Amino acid sequence: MAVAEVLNRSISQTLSTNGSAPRFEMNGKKATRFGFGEGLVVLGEKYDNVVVLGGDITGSVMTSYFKDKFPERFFSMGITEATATLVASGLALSGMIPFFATYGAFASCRNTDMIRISLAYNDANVKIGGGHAGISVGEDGATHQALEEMAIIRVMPNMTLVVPCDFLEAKKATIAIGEHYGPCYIRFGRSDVPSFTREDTPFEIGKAQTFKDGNDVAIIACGPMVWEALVAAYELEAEGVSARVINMATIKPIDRLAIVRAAGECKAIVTAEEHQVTAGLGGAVSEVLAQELPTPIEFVGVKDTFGGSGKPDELMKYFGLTSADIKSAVQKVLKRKQ
Amino acid sequence: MAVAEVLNRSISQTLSTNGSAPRFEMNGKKATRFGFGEGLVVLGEKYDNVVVLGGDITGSVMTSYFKDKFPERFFSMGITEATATLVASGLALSGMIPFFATYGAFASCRNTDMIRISLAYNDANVKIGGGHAGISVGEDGATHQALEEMAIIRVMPNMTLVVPCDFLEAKKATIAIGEHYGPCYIRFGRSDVPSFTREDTPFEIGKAQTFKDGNDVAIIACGPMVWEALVAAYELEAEGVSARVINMATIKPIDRLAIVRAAGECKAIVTAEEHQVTAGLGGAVSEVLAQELPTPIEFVGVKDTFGGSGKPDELMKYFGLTSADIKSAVQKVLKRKQ
Amino acid sequence: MARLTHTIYPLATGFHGPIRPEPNKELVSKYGYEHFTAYKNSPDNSDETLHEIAQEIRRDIIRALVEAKSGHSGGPLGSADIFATLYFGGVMRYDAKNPWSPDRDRFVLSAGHMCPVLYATLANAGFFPKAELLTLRKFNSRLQGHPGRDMGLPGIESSTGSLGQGLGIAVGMALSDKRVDKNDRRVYALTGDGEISEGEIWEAALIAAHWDLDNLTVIVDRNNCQIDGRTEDVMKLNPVGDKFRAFNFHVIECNGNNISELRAAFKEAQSIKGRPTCIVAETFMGHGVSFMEDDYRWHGKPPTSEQAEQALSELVG
Amino acid sequence: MARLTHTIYPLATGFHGPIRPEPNKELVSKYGYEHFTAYKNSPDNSDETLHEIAQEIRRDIIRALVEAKSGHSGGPLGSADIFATLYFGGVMRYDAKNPWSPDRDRFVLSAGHMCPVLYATLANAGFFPKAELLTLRKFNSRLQGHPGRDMGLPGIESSTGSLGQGLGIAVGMALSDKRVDKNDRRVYALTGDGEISEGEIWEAALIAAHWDLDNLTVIVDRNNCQIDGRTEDVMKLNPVGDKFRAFNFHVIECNGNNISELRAAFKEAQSIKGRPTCIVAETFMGHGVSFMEDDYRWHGKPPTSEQAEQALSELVG
Ligand SMILES: Cc1ncc(C[n+]2csc(CCOP(=O)(O)OP(=O)(O)O)c2C)c(N)n1
Ligand SMILES: Cc1ncc(C[n+]2csc(CCOP(=O)(O)OP(=O)(O)O)c2C)c(N)n1
Ligand SMILES: [Mg+2]
Ligand SMILES: [Mg+2]
Repeated sequence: MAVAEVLNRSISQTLSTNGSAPRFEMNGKKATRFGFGEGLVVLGEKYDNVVVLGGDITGSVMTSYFKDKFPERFFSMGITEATATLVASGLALSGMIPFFATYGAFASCRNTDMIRISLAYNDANVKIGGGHAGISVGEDGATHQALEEMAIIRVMPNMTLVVPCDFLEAKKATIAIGEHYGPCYIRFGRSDVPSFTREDTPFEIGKAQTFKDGNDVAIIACGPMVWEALVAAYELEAEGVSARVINMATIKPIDRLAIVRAAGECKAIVTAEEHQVTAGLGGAVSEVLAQELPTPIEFVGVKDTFGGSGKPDELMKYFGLTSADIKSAVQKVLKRKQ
Repeated sequence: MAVAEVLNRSISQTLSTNGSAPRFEMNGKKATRFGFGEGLVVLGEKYDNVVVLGGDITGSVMTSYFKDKFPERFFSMGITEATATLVASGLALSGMIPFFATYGAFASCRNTDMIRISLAYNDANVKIGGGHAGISVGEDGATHQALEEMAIIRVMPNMTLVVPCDFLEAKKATIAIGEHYGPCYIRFGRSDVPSFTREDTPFEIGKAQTFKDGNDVAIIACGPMVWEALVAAYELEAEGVSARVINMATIKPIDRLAIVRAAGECKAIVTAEEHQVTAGLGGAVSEVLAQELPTPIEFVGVKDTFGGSGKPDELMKYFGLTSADIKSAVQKVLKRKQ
Repeated sequence: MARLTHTIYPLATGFHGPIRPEPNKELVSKYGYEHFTAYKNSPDNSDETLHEIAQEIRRDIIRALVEAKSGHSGGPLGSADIFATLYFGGVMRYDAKNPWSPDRDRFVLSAGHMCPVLYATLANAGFFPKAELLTLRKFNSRLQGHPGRDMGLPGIESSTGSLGQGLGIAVGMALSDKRVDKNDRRVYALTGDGEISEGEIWEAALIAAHWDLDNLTVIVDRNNCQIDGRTEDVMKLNPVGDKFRAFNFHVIECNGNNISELRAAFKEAQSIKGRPTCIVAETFMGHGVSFMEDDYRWHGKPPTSEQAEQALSELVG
Repeated sequence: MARLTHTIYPLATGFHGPIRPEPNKELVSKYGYEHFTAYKNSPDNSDETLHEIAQEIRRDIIRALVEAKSGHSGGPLGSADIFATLYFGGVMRYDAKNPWSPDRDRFVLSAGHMCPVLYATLANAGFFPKAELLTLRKFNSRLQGHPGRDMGLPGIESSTGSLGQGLGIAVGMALSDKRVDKNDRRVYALTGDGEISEGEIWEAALIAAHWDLDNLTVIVDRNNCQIDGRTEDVMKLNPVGDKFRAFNFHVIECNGNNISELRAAFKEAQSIKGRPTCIVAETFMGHGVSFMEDDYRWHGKPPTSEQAEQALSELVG
């Protein structure tokens, strides 16, 4: 494969331009859904053909910002996720750029056939926002904790899937998918999570970003797990382990080169996602490396079970989604390294 | 991991009891859907709480057999895949063993949220039959060619997913899931495909079967691609390559041990599925090996595109799903083998 | 021919085993929960008795929610009269001490978010200790934020929470009872009104009518409110009764905050042959608590502790 | 403020590029397809002319299907009069030579399996050469077994084939026209009758009425047939008109095999303000071919060559 050849040429070079970049610091906490909401307003201001469909939870997924600002381009669909997706397709086929957002469990599962045929096969320029990602939803419990979307969206041809890591990246990603042609899905969360990326941190659809350099192990993460990965990596550094942290903000199309480089240079990988470990980010990374450069991987994620009610922190701990879990996974993968 | 330890102990032993078993021979052709239809009748004869729901295509997915034989236990649901799935859940929660079958594209996508919550989270004893698997559907085209179900079902906790390789195995698998507690999905096809398993070929949920021994490469396949794998393997044998063929009839829970053993003993893997190469069988195998024993894998499957109209053979060839494609993949992976 | 059976109740494979959260002991005794004796379910209970039970259900909802610090107030309070009538007016047949008894009538809460009212009802009927209400929404509680069958809570027939799914499940249960087992059990399902914009409601309605499921009673909690506003602003639903009539249901429109109208409606539903019944129960969201009444902003909020005290002081007798 | 635009027509990224199958030359000349001049779309076309066009559409359906050796006969034949009226009676505005013109009216075939009638109609209107009809369902044809927008066939507004989806798409188009662009374009969608058991039809109906989409006309092909049998046996749909009325549509019931009734119905639909219209068009499956008429077994079968000859001999004038 072409990628492997690229690798052969670059394998022992240090790629990182971020190597000497300043550490990311936590700069307060804010849920990624607010970035989505603000990104929509920016798009609304820029383009008059951006329209938003409401699914009776506009205040939860922050489409309320757009609704308040551009009421004439906001359309309530009631509680009809499947058909709201179809209406979005019809709007897109009329030259509009429609966003439809609801909880991720319903944004990817209630309308899967519609995503498959009326968005993906139709190549309709629709943007789906899936909120309440993962168990950090908290008290609402299993039904509302979306843990399966990455697999469902990733398997559909033509789809683009982005999972921003913090508030600011969510805003950038929302704007980016709005300006990108084709059906896209953006995943964001309910609870406040650390803000740490900066205005100048690059975001590009399809491009992974190395947030911390390192050569003993690469932690490939997405969503708020990127922060957990950074915390783990900084702690590991103090313990003498040099861990690279890669923000895989686009799950589809996945940045094969970044993965292969990481594997070639670090020879051990940990993936971290607030999602089932089945068929999600860990799956995507495994597929690339199985084809390009077989490498030991440990998966941090929810291990094929449903979530449940509780405080977000309690749940993240119980389900093994903290920086401590990432550190254990690193220790484990380092033992497997050859 | 425990599996890796088991492997360490067994790695250089030849496991195969099938080593000296007779070759599988083609014994006519018959679509797997007929096995599903016949299996339902066997279940209906054995258990009076097996019931079947129709989705207005009973003659295509062969629930018509059951309908003719047990009209009082057959219930037409019209064209309501989402709610038929819910009705099945209600029947299961009443002690029935309901089967609901329709085309796989709709059996897994039109009702994804229902599968997630009312079957999987509910742990309801419902059996979903997904017909018209893959592009071998032929002329009906992309909308009707289910290529995404394995990813969608595999990511759901509690689900069992079986993909039988021929008519007889489809019959056995149907009976097996009927007698197994829990939500299950069985995938079967429209077009005639080679019959080659025998009455005494074992089928067990969760257990892979080695259909041909070999130690240079292992071809892990499911559905009618198992026959293509056998053809490829027999041809390769003549060319001096010893290829193992594993029938991975259960995709979830996947037989980790069989995969790790194959990787340990053959050191090169090819997966073959009539499904997207994303997040399906290839994905499942990659996930296991990334965690247990990183090994080069080549994927045979549909490469992230939709299908289209045409004759089944034309399509299988165009999309790269023949024994010849498996052979090329084997050649490729052998070159990558260390 | 044999029946292949599996133990399906109680499931109790809950998300991480049997270590349940402890209810707050002080509150348990403050509310007198340790001395509580379950109410009887009887057609002889007077309207006044049922009203009193409804008010107790409402108080329990408030207590559970203020402890949980999250959850849904409006729908549960508004529908308490429906639950009091169903579970204590001799409408549903059940045995709280034998909750999975094979001849029980069944209730499915299609509007899963309204579970506080169901939990409070079940506790008042003696399905489980009232103190457990105070564990609502806590880590590993059997009282999940939306009903989870995996927790094995007596009286919870199915997991729900994704709107529009429970009715289809109830249809499956009614189909099983009427067409396979041919018994005389009845199935009740409650949906929100916003919820009926989900297409699965109409698929389920078609199927129920197609199979003449006269053992099924659907109650639509017509409170004219949903999350984003008044239903007619968010998604116009009127005329609700005509819709179900056109889907071949027997339709009864009644005041869902009036016990005697509800009693008559359930009685009528039981007498209808050959078609399912839909009771369009007109309620007020938040009924019984002045500052919540008919205000959609109370759909999904718990009261603060001051608001809870105020609410409890209003919810007397 | 700017508009962010992308070229969305024609897509033509079809499943493997531009090498299209060749129509059978002999048949092309046998059917006179090379000398065909497109019919005009005009309100001045008489009922007789429209009937003749409908018959020609039917003949083209038979020819395409017998060549394809698979595909759907019944629904397409039964609805040919609807298509003739829509496309040639001056009802829809379009320019076959400029098929993606931004002021065209749009048609969405929600019942995607009925595409042979749409393909035949488009060919008769001059959207593409008639000879191409003979490539139906062949490898890489623009005439897919179910419409695929990726093939870029002029006149195909959306991929369809999964029942119940097209109407929602049409609603989105009508919403765009009426509420965002505020133009006077109209949108037409045709559904099968079996298809309306899908809940998305009722969600779409709610949304269309909520947003007063009087620029939307839904035609239900009420042929009482679906794959497994008569609709009322497979899933009872009656009363269809009442259902749409209860969902706040203006409803017109008419004989869908009668050109003048159809004309009147479309005219009435165009005059209705403030609500969408549903035309319940009562048709016979397979209409025009004696041995197919009103027989659900012809839903998804092509004729054999003998049957095709018989059919063509019946489909005159
Ligand atoms: C499929 C699905 N979509 C969205 C939601 C989020 N949601 C929960 S309750 C609700 C509003 C329901 O309105 P209604 O049925 O009238 O209940 P009420 O507000 O009166 O309690 C919504 C949109 C959900 N739980 N399930
Ligand atoms: C979602 C979905 N479910 C099932 C099918 C299979 N299917 C194709 S046509 C059809 C029957 C449709 O009946 P009707 O709408 O009355 O069309 P007619 O038979 O009259 O042409 C079915 C079930 C489908 N295409 N899409
Ligand atoms: Mg309401
Ligand atoms: Mg029909």
